[in-house]
Amino acid sequence: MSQYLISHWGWYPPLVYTLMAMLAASLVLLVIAGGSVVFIWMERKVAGRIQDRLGPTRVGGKFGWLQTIADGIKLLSKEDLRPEGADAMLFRIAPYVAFCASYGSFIALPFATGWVGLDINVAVFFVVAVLGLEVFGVILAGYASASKWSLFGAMREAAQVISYEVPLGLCIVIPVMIAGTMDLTKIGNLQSGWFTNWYLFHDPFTFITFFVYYTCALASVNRAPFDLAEAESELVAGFHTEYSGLRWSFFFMAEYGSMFLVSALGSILFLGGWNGPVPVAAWIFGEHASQLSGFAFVLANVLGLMAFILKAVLGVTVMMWIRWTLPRLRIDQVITTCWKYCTPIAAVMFVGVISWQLMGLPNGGDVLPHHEQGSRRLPGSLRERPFETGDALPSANSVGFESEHGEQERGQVDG
Amino acid sequence: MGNRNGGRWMGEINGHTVLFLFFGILTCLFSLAVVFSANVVRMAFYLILALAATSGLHFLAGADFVGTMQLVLYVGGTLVLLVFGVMLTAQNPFISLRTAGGDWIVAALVGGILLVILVPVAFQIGLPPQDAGDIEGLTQREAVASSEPVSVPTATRIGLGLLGVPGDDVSGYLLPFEIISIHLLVVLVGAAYLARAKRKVVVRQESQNIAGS
Amino acid sequence: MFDLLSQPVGLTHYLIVGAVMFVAGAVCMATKRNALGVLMGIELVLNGANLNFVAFGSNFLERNPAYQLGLDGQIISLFVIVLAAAEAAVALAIVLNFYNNHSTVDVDRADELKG
Amino acid sequence: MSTTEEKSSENKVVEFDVRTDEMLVNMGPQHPSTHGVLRLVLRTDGEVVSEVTPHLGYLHRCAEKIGENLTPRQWIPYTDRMDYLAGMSMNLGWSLCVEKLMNLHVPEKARHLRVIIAEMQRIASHLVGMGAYGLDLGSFSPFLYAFRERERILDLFEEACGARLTYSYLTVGGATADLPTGWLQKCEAFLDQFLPVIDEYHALLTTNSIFIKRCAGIGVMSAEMATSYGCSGPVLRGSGVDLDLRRDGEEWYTNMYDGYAFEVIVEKDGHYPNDHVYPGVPPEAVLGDCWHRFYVRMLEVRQAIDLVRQAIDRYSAATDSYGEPVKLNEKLPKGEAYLETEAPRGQMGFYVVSDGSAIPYRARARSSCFCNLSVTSELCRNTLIADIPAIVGSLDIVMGEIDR
Amino acid sequence: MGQQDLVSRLQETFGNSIGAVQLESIDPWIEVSADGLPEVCRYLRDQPDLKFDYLSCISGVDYFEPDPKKAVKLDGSPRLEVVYHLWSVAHKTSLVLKVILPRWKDDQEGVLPEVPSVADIWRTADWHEREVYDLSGVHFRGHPDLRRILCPEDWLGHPLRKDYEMPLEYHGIRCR
Repeated sequence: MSQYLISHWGWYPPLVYTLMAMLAASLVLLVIAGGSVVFIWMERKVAGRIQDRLGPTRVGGKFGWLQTIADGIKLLSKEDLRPEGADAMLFRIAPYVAFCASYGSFIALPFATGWVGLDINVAVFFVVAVLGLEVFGVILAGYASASKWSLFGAMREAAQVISYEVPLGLCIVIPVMIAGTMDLTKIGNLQSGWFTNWYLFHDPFTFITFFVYYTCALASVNRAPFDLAEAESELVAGFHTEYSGLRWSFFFMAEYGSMFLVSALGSILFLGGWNGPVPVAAWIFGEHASQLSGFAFVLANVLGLMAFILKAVLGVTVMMWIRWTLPRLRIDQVITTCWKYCTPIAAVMFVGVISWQLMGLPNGGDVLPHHEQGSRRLPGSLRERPFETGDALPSANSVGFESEHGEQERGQVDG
Repeated sequence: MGNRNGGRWMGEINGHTVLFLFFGILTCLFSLAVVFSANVVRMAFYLILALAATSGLHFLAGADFVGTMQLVLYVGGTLVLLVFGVMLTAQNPFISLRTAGGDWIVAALVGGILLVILVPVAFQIGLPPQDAGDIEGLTQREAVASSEPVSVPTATRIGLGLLGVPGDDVSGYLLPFEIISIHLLVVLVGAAYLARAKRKVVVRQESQNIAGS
Repeated sequence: MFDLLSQPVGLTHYLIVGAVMFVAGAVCMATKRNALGVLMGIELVLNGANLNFVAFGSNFLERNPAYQLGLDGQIISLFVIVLAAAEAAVALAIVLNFYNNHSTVDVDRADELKG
Repeated sequence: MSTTEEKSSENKVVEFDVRTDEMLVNMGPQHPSTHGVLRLVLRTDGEVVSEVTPHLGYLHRCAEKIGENLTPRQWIPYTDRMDYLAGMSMNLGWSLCVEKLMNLHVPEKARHLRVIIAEMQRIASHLVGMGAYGLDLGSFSPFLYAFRERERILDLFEEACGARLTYSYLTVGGATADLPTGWLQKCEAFLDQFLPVIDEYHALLTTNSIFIKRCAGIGVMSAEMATSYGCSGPVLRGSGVDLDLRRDGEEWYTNMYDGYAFEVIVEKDGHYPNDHVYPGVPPEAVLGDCWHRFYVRMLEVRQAIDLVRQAIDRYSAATDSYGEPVKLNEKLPKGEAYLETEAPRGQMGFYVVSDGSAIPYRARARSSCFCNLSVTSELCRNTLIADIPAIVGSLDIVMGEIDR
Repeated sequence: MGQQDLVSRLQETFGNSIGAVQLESIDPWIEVSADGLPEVCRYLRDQPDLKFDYLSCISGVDYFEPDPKKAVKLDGSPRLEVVYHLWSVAHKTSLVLKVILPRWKDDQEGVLPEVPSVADIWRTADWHEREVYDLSGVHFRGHPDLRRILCPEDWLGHPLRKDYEMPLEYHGIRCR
C-alpha cells in the first residue's frame, strides 16, 4: 500500500512510511485498548453469569455495554495519588512500561495473512520476548510504591514470570519446530485446510503441549489461579496496591492485552490461527487467502480474521472461567507446578514430537484430505527444504530460504 | 551542522534514519543516565531502556535474530537477574552510594580520552575507501538505506552457522557453540554453588541480634 | 566528515552509538561504588562492543567487502549475549555472597581477601 | 511443655543462602482477609513469616460496661452486635444465662422454636464462614453462592422478627413473637432446596485439588493445643476433640436439645459421621489442619438441616406458648450464673452477676472467637504469607465478638 | 465425683489455700487464695480423675459502690473477684474458682492487686488475663506479656472498675 501511494500518487516517502507506521500502530492500539474495554465488560458478565447474578445491566442499554467506558471516565477523573516516600519517577513510569510491553508485542502479531503490524521473521520469538518485558513494569511498580505489599507482589511476579518463561518457551518451540519457521504468518498458513491440520491435532504430543502452553500462559500473564502478584486476599492488591486512577487502569489494559495476546499466540501456534475448522474460504475462492489477491484476498482475510478473533476470545473466556472457579495457588506451589510439572512435561513433549516426526508417523493432517494450495506442509527437517533464492528481494537479502516471502510481500502490497 | 547543510539533509532523510536517530539517541541518553544516576534501582531501569533501544538498533541493522535475542536474553533474562540482585541488596544505605569527586574527575578524563580515540576511528571506518569500488559501495548503500527497512531473515543462516554449516557469508561455528554451551553449564553450576546455602546459623542468635539492633 | 545527518545511516552512526555506550560503561565501571553498578557498567561495555559487531556484520549498512563481517558478526554478538548472561549470573552470585558476608555492596570495602 | 518445645525449635540450625533482612508488615486493620479489623503484625523474611502478633480492640465497644447499665432484655440488642453473623445465637446464649439465674423454664414450644432459629442461624453463619474462606483462598464464586442461600435464611428471619442482621428475637423468657403462619412451610421448602446445593460447595471447595493443596496440612493444631487454648466449636472439633455443648454442656442448655437425634461432628477412625454422603477426607489432610476445620463446618450445616427438620415437627406438635418475654425491668434474683452455649463459632459463654436489682451487677461475655484467635500466633509461626489468610480464615473469626 | 468430695479433697491437699466454699449457689464455687492458685490449678488440671483441662473464662468482677448510700446492697466489703470457670473435656464437669482480692494492693490507691498468672497452665489464660488486666485492673504476676488487649495501649484506667470515670478526651477525640 505504501508503495502504491509513493509510486502512483507521488507522496513523499518518509511521510508515507510515518503515516503507515502510525496507522498500524493506532490499529494495534485500538485492538489492545478496545479489546481491554470489551474484555473487562466481558469479564464482568462472565463472572456475573458464573456467580448466578447478572453483572452490569444499566450503563448503555440492556447489557451494560458502556459500563467499562463509564468506569474509564471515572478512572480518568480520579485523583492521581502517589504515596509519600515513593520513587516518584519510577512510580509514574511503571504502568506505562507494563502497557508498552503488552502493546509492543502486538506489533508482530498477525491477525490474518499479511495483516500484521510488522512482519518480522522471528515473530514468535519477538512476541514472547517483548511480552516478557511486562515484568519490569510490575517490578518497578512494586519497588517504587514504597509499600511492602507491593514489593511482595513484585517479587512474586518476577519469580513466577521468569520461571514460567522456560516451559512456555519449550511449548512454543514445538509448533515452531513442526513448522520449520518462526514467522507467525507462515505458521498460521501452514495449518490451513481442515481442522486436522491444526497443530493441536498434529500428534498426541502437541495435543498435550497445548494444554501445558495454556497453563504456562495463564501463569505468565498473572491470571488466576496464578494471580499471586495481586492476590487480593493476601497482598491487598499486590503490585498495584498504591495505584489509582488512570495509572491503575494502564496495568489492567496491559493485563487484558496480554491475556488476548497469549490466547492469540496459542491459537496461531496450535489452533490454526485464522484458518477455520473447515476450509470455507478455500472452497469459495478456490485458493487459500495467501494465494489470493485483491478483493478476494480481503474477503478471505476478513473471514480468517473473524475465526482468529473468535479463537482468541474463546481462550480469554476460558481464562475468565478459570479465574472465577478456582482458588489461588500458593507461591511455592506455583513454582513447583512450573519446575516439577510444566517444564518436564514440555520437555518430554518436545522429545516426543521430534521422535514422531523422525519416525514419520502419520500426523493429523493426513487424516482428512487437505486443500492443495493452502496446506502445503513444510517438512519438519530443514534438509528437505529447497535452498531457494527469494526473487522478490533485493540482492542484499538474497540469502533467504523463505520461498513464500515474496508471496507475502505481494499479499501485503495488495492488501 | 543542520543549518550548514540546509535543505540537503531534508532530502536525504528517510524512515530508516528517523528510526535510527530515535533508537540511537535513546541508547546514548540512557547509557549516560546509567552513569549519572546515583540510585541503583534507577540505574537498572535506565539500563533496561538502553539495552531495549539497542535491540531496536539491531533490528534496524537487519539483525533481527540478534535483536530478539537481545530482548529475550539480555533484557528479559540478564537484567531481570540484575534487578533481582538490586532488590535483594537494596537496603537504604546502598541504594545511593555517592561517588567521590576525585573518582569523577579521573573517570571523566579516561572516558573523554576513550571517546576521543573511538569517535575518529568510527568516522574513518565509516568513510568509503579512497581507492576503488566506491561507486558501487555508496550507491548500493544509499539504495538499501533509503528503502523501507525490511527485516532480512537471518535466523536460518545463523542457526545453520551455529550447527557448523558454513554459508556464503557465515563460517561454521560448531566448536565455539559447543564450548559456549559447556561454559554456560559450568557457569550455572558455579553460580548455584557460589550462592548456595553455606552458612549454618543458629536461629536464636539471629533473632537476638535483630532484637538487639 | 561531520555531516552525519546528511548521510544515510551507515557504519559510522552505529560505531558512534557503540562508542558512547562503551565509554559510558567504562565510566560507570570506574565510578560506581555499588557492585551492581559496576556490573551494569560491564553490561554497557559489552553492548557497545556488541553493537559494533552487529554493525560490521550487517551487509545492510556496509557493502564494502573490506569491512564486511557477514553473519559472523551477528553470531559473535550472539555469543557475547550468552556469555554476558553467564557473566551476570556469576557476578551476581559473587555480589550476593559478598553481601552475605560483609552486609554491604560497596566495592571499596571489598579489600580483604578472606571470605 | 510448650516452653521446652519452643527452645528446641529455636535452637534448630537452619541454612540460608541469601541474607535478607526481616521486615515487619502490618496485615490489617484494613486488609481484605482479616475479617474485619484484626491487625496482625507479621515479622517476615521474604515470604516466610516467623512471627505473628495479633492486635485487637479496633471494634471494642465496651459491651460489658454497657451491660452493667441495662436490664438483661435491654442488653439483648448489644449481644446481636457481638457475633453479628450469628446474632440469634448470641441472643440465645444471653437469654439462657439470665433464665438460669432466674430459674425460668421456657415453654416447650419456645424450646423448639429456639432450636429452629439457632440451627438456621448456624447454617447462615457457616455459609458466611465457608464463602469467606473461599474468598481468603482466592476463589470468589463460592462466596456469592453462599450468600445466595444465606439471603434466603435472612428472608425467613426477617419475616419472623423484622430484622436481617441484628435480630433481638430470642429473648429472656422465650422469643419476642411467635413464628408467623406459613413460616414453617417456607423454611422446609428452603431446606429441601438447600440440601442439594451443599454438593455444589463441596465440588467448588472441599474436593477442589487446589483448595486441598492450600489448606490440607496447614495450621495443624493438636487436640491438646486446642484444649489448652480454649478453642471451641468447629475449631476444637476439627482437632478431633469430641466436645459439643449441645450434647455435653450444662443441663440447663442441653435440655433444649433433649430428645433430638444428632451426632457430634468429630473425626473418629478417619471418618466423620455421615461423611459417606460427602467426599471423604483427602489423604493430604492431617487432623487439626485448616481442611478439617472447614469440613467440620460443612458437615455441621448438614447436621443443622436435620435438626431444624426435627425441630419443625416438634414445634408444630407443641401446643403451649412460644414463651412470652419477661418484663423489661424484671427484677433479677441475687446471685450469679455462668452458662456456655454452642454458638456457630464455638462456645459462647455469658456470666451474669446480680445484686438483686433489675440491672445486672456485672455482665460478662466469654467469646469463642477470642479464644480461637489466640492460637494464631502459634499456628502462623514459620508459615508462608499465603498461609496466614488460610489459617485465620479457617478459624472463622468475627471481630465484633472478639472485641465486644 | 461430687462437689463436696472435691472440696474436701482440695482442702486436704492444699489446706489454707482453699477459702470459703459456696456449694448452694447456681454455680457452686470455691474460693482460692491468690498465692495458692497456681498449685490448685495445676492439681485440678493434672489429676486424671479431675482433668480440668479447659479454662472457659476468666472474669474480673469489681464489688464496689462509689455512692455510699447504695453501698449497703453489696455483700461484704469492697473487693475484686477474679472468677475462673473451668471445664473438663473428658468428664464433662465444670468448676468455678474465685480469687478474692482487695481492690488495690495494700489498699494503696492506684496499685493493682496481684494474682499469679495461670498462663503456663492453660494457654488461653494468656489473653483472658490480659483482658482482665485491661478492663478490671488486676496484675497477673508471671504473665509472659501483660499488655492491654482491647483498649489502646496508652489508655488510662480500667473501664470495668466501678469507680472508673470515662476520660473527657483521648488524643483530641471527645469521649463524653
